[in-house]
Amino acid sequence: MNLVLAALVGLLFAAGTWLLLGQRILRQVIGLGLIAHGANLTVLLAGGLVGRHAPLLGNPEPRADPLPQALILTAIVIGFGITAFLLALGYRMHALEEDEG
Amino acid sequence: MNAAAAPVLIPLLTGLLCVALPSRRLRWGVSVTGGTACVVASVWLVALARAHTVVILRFGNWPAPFGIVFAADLLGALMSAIGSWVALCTLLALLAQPHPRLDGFFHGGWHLMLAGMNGAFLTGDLFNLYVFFEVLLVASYFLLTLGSTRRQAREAFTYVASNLVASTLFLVGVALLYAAVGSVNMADLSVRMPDASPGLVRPAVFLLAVAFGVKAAIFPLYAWLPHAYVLPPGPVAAYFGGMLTKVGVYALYRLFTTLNPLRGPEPTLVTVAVLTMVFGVLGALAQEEVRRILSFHIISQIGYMVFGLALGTPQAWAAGLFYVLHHIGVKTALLLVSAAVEASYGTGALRALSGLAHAHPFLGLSFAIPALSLAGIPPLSGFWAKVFVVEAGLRAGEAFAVGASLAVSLLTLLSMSKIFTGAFWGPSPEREAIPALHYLAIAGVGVLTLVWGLGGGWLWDLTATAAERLADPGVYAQTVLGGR
Amino acid sequence: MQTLLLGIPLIPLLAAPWAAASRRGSWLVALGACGAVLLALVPVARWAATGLVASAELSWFSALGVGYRLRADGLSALFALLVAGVGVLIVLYARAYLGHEPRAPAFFAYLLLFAGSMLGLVLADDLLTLYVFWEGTSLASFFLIGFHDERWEARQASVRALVVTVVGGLAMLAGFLLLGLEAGTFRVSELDPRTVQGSPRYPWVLGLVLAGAFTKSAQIPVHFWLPGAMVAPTPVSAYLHSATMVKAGVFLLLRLLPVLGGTELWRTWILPVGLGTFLFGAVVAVLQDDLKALLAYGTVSALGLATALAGTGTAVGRDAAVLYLINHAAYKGTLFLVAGAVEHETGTRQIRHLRGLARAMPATATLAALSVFSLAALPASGGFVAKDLAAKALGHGLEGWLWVGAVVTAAFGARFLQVFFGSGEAEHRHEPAGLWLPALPLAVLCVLFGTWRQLPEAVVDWLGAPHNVWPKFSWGKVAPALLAAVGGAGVAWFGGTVSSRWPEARWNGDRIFDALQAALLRFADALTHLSLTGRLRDYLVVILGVAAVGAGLPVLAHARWPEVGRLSFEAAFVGIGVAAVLVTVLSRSLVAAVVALGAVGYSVVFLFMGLRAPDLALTQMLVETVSLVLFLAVVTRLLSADVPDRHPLAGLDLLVSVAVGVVAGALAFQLSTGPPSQRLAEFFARNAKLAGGTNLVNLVVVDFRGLDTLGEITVLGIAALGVLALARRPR
Amino acid sequence: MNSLVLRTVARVVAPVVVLYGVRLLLVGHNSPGGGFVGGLVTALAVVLGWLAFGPPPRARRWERGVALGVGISAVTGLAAVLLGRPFLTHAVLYAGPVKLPTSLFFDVGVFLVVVSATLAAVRTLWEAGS
Repeated sequence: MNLVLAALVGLLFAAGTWLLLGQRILRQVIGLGLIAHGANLTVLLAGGLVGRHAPLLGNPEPRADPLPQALILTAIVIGFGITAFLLALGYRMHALEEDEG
Repeated sequence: MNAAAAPVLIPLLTGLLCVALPSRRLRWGVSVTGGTACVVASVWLVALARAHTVVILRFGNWPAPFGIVFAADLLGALMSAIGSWVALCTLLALLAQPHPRLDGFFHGGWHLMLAGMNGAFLTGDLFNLYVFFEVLLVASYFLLTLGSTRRQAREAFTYVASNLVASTLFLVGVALLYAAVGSVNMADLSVRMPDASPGLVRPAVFLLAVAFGVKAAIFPLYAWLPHAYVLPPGPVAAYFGGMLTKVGVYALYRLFTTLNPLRGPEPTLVTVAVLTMVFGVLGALAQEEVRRILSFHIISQIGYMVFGLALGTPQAWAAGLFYVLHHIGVKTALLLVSAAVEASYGTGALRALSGLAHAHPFLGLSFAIPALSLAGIPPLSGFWAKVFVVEAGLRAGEAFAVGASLAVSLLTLLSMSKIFTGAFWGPSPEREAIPALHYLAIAGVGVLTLVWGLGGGWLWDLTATAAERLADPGVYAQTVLGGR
Repeated sequence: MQTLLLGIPLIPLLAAPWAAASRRGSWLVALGACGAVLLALVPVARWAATGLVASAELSWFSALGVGYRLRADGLSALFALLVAGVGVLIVLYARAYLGHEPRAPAFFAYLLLFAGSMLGLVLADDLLTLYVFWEGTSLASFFLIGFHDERWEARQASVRALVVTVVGGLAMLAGFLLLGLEAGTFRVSELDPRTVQGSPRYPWVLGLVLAGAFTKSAQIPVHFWLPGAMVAPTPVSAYLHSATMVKAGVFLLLRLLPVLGGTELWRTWILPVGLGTFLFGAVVAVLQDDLKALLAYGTVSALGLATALAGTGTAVGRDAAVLYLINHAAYKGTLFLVAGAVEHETGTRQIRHLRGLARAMPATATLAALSVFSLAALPASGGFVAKDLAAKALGHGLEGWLWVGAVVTAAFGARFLQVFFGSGEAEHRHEPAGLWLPALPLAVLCVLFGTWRQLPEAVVDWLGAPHNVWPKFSWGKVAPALLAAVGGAGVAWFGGTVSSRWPEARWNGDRIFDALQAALLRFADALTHLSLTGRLRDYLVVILGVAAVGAGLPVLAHARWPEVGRLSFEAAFVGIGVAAVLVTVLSRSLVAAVVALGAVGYSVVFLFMGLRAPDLALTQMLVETVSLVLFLAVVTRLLSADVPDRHPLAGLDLLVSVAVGVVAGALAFQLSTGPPSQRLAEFFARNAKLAGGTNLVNLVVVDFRGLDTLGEITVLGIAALGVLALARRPR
Repeated sequence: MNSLVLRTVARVVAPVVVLYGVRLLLVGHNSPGGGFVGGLVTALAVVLGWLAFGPPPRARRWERGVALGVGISAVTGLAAVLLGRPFLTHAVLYAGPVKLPTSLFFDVGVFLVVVSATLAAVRTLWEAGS
C-alpha cells in the first residue's frame, strides 16, 4: 500500500508541477492544489501506516499517529485560505481588464 | 515565561483591533500604540534572553517536545526587537505620507505580518515555524496586492507562487524529519538527528535550506524579489525590504546552527554566498530606478550574511549576525528615503530626478549616510560588519570569497554613487515638501548605523554572545527539553 | 596632554556640522577649528621634537582588538602640522575665492571633514583607525570634487576619483586585516617586522597595502583621477590634491617602512613605479596648456619621486621623501593658489590666452617665481636641499633618472611662469590681497628651507636619526642644477609649441575608466536579463529543479527502501485519484479541470478515511466542497483568460515535472515507515483526560498544539481580508 | 435556480445543517468534528440559504467577524496568563455533570473565523463571477 500511495504522491507532484509551469493562472492554482494534496499525503505517510484504528481514545491499539493528522489539518486550513486568496488574485489579474483599458 | 509571547500577541491583538475599529483616527492611534508596545516588549525580551540564555514559554503548559515551545534565545530576541522597530518606523512613514493604494485594512496586515515574523523568530518548534511563516507570508501577500492594478497583481503572483512552492518544500522537509526522528521540536530534533537515517535527514535539510533560501533570496532562488519590492507603496517596500528576506536568513541560521550545526566552512554554501553577492550587485548596476537598485542590493547583501553563516565558526556567525542587524536598519532607511522621494515627486526614476540634495539637504544626508554604510564605508556600521565578515573569511582561508566580497562592496559603492549623482546631485528641482514625520521615521532606522558604527562595541558583544550560544546547541536543547 | 591627542582629529570633525549650519560665518568656524588644531599640536610637536612619543587610546570594538588609538611621533607630528598649517591658509584663501557663494558653508564643512580625517590618518596608531580616516579623506574628496555638481564633468570626475581610491582602499583593507592576523595586533607601533616578513603571506600583505598607497598617491597607471580632480574649486586642488591628501599614500609607505620595508621585494615593487610616475608625470605636465592640469601632472610626478624615495627602504630615503614632500607642499600649494588667483581674475586657465600678468599682478608673480625656483631645485631654495638628499638616497645607479626628471620639471615650471611674461592686455586685472596673502607664508617657506640650515635639519631630527642634510654648495652640485634649469627653459619653449598642436589624447585614463564602467554596466544588464527573465515559469523551474536534484541525490545515495505494504482496498481510491489527476492535466476545458481537482480532493478524502483519519476526511471533504464553489464562481468569469500558451520549452517543463514527481514519490516511499518511536502519540493519549477529551487529533489541534491553530486561523483571517480587498475595484 | 422548491428545501434544510454544524463544534473533543469543520458546515448552510433567497448586500463587514473570532481564541489563551499560567493553558471546568473544557471557547473562536472568512470569500467571489 505504501508503494501505491508513494506513487500517488509522485504523480500529484509531477502533475502539479506541470500545471504550475504552464502560464495560465487558474491552472497554476489547480497545480498548487494538487501539490498541496501531495504534501499532505506525505505528512500522513510520515506517521507510518501502522495504525489500524482512528486516533480516538475509545479505539483499541494500535491507533494511527494523531500528530501528522493534526499537522495536516492545519496545513489544509492554510491551503484553503490561500486558495481563496489566489482565486481573488486571479480575478483581479484578469477580470478587471476592461476597467483599465 | 509569558514574556516570550508578548512580541507575537501584542501585534496580533493590535492587528485584530485595527481591523475591527470603525474610525480612521482610532485605527491610527491603536496601531501606533500597539507598535510601540511591541518594541518595548521585544527589547525587554532581549534583556531577558541575555540574562537567561533561553527564555522558554511552554504553550498550554505542555512540556517539549509534546507541546509547542517558544525558545527565545538571543538570536531570536534580537531579530524580533529589530523587526518590531522596523515595523513601527515604516508605519510612521506611512502616517507622514499616506498612500492612495492603502486604506484602513492595511493596519491589520501590517501588525499580523509583524506577529508572524516575531513568532517565526521566537518559536522553538519546526512546524510552528511553518505556521508563522505562513502568517507572515499571507500578510505580505495581502499588503503587496492591496489596491493593486491588474498588472501589479500579475507581478505579485510571481512572488506568491514562488513562496507557496517554497512553503510546500518546507512542509515536505518537516515530514521527512518527523519520519526520521519522530519529533518536530527543534531542540529535540537537534539532539536526535545525528542518529537518524541520513537517507531522510539529508534530503530534509536540503529541502529546508531551499525553502529558507527562497525566502532569504539567495542565488539562484532570488528571482521573485524584485517583483515584490518594486510593486507596493514605498513604506510597504521599506518594511518588506528591511525584514522579509531577513526572516529567511534567520531561518537559515537556525537550520545551520541549532538544527544541523555547521562545523567549519561549508564549500557549497560559501559558493552560493559569493554568487548571491555578485549576481545581486550586478543586477543593481543594471537598474535605472532608485527602488529597483535598492532592491537588488538586498540580494547582494544577503550574500554577506550567508557567507558569515557558511564559514561555520562562532566568530563568523557573530559577524554575520552583526551584518543582519546593521543591514536591516540601513536598508529600511534607504527604502524610506526612496519612499519619501516617490511620495513627493511621484517617481523614483533616476532620469526624472535631480538635485534633491540641494532642495532637501537633510534628505541628502539621510540618503548618503545609510548608502555609504551599505557600501561599507567607515566609520559606519556597514564598515564594521564588512570587516568582521572579511576577517572571519581570512581566518578561514577563504581568500577567493573575501576578494569577491571586497569587489562587490566596490560595485555597491559604484551603484550607490549612481543614485547619488543621478538623483541627489545636479540642477535643483522644483521643490516639493517632505513632512517632518517622514524624516523622523527615516532617522529612527537610519541613526542605528551611526550609533553602531561609532560605538557599536556593545552590539558586537551581544551578537558575539548570541553566536557563542548558538555554537553550543546542547545548552539550548537542555533548556528547552529540561523539566518545567 | 596624552588625551588631548585624541581630540585633535575630532575638533574639525565636530566643527563641520557647525560650519554647515552657520551662514556667513562658516569660514570663521573653519578657521577657528584649524587654528585650534594648530594650537593643540604645539605641545605634541614639542614633545616629538625631543624624541618622545605621545599616545592615547579609546576602546572601540575592543573585543576584536580594534581601538581608536593615536600616536604622535616625529613623522606624524610633521604631517599633522602640515595639514593644520596649510589648512589655515587655505581657509583664508577660500574665503576670498568663494566666500560669497551661497553654498560656501557646505564647502567649509567638507573641508573640515577632510582636515579631521587627514589628521586622524597621520596620527593613527591602529591599522583600522588609519583605514577609517583614510576612507574619510576619500569621501571628503568625493564631495569636494563634485562640489559644482550641476556640471556633468564634476560628477563624473568625483565618481572616478572615489572608485579608484576606494579600489585601492579595499585592497589595503584586506592587506591590513591579513597583516593584523599575521602579527596578532592591529597596533602599528607593535607590529613585529620579523613575524610579518617571515610569513608566507608577506607578499600578499605588501602587494595589497601598496595597491592602497599607489592609488591614493596617483601612481601610474591609476594616476588619472588626480588631473580629473582639478574640476574641484582651486583651494581644494591646492589643499587635498596637492599639499596633503595625495601624500597619504607616501605617508603610509613611510609609516609601514619599519614593518614591511627593507626587503628586496619592497625595492623591486616600489622603485620602478615611483620613478616611472616621476618621469611620466613631468613629461605630460610640460605638454599641458591648462595651468591646473599642468600643476596636477606636476604633482603626479612629485608623488612618483617621493614614492621612489620611500621605495629605497632606507632611513636616508625616508628623510629625503619627507623633506621633499614638505617642500612640495610649500611650492605646489603656492602655485595652485597662484593659478586660482589668475583664473579668478582673468576667467581662464589656458596658458596660450595669458600673457604679461606680472604687471597687473606683481605680488602674485613674485610668489610664483619663488616657488618655481624651488620646483626647479635652484640653489638657495628648499627644492635644492631636497633634491640633493634625494640624489644621495637614490644612490649612483639611479641618480641619472633624477637629473633627467629635473630638466623636465624645470621645463613645466618655466611653462607656468610664461603667463607672467611678455605683454598682453592686462589692464583691468588687479590682485585682491585675499588671493595672494595666504600664499605668502608658503612661498617664504620655500626660501627658508633653502637658506636656513636649521629648518631641514630639524625635520630630519624629528624623524629619528640626525644626520647631515645640508648640501655643500660646490660647483659640482650647483652647476648641474643651473644647467637643468636652463635646459628646462629650452624644453619649455619646445613644449609650448608642441602643446598647441597636441591632439586630444585618444585614450587616456578617464576614457578607459568610462569605457570599463560602460562595459560593466552592459555586462550587468545582459546578465540580469538572462537570469531574471520576468517569467514565473523560469523561476519555478530553478527552484523546483534545485530542490529535486538536491533532495533526490541523497535519497538515492542513502536509500534503505522499506518493505512494500500489502495492497488494500483503498488502492481503488488511488486509482480514482490518478484518473482525476490525469484529467486536470490533460483536459482542454478549464471547468473540467476544476471539477477533476475536486475529484482528486474527494478521492483523497476516502484515502484519509481508509488511513484512519476521520477528522481529516471530514475536513477535506468540506474544504473541497467550498473550494469547488469558489473555483466555479471565478472560473466562469475567467474562461476567456484560459488561452493555451505552453512555453516552447515544454520538454524542459516535462523533464522538471517528472523529476519532481520521481523525487517526491521516492521521498514519500522512504518515509512511509513512520517515526522510530510513538512517544508523542503515547504522551497525547496519556494526557487526554487532562485536556478533557477523547479525540486525540482535536485535542492536539486545540490544546497540545493550540498555537498552531491560532496561527492557522490568523492565516485564514488575513486571506479573507485579502479576498475582500482584492475584489474591490481599484481606485 | 431561484425556484420555489429550492426555497422550501432551504427553509427546512438550512437550519438543520446549521444545528449540525454547531453540534460538530461541540462534540469535536470526543469524536470527529471541531470548530473548523463545524464552521464550514454552518457556512455551507448559509450559502444554501443565499442560493435560495439571494445573497445579502455586499457592504457587510465580514472582517469584524474574522477579527472577533481570532480575538476570542487569543483571549481564551490570555485568561491563563492572568492566572499566572503559560499562554493557551486550558482547564476542564465542571458545571455539575457537564464537563466543559475551556479549549471549547478556543474552538468557538475558530468556528467564528471559519464562518466569517468562508462567507466573505464566497460572497465576494460570487459577485465577482456573476
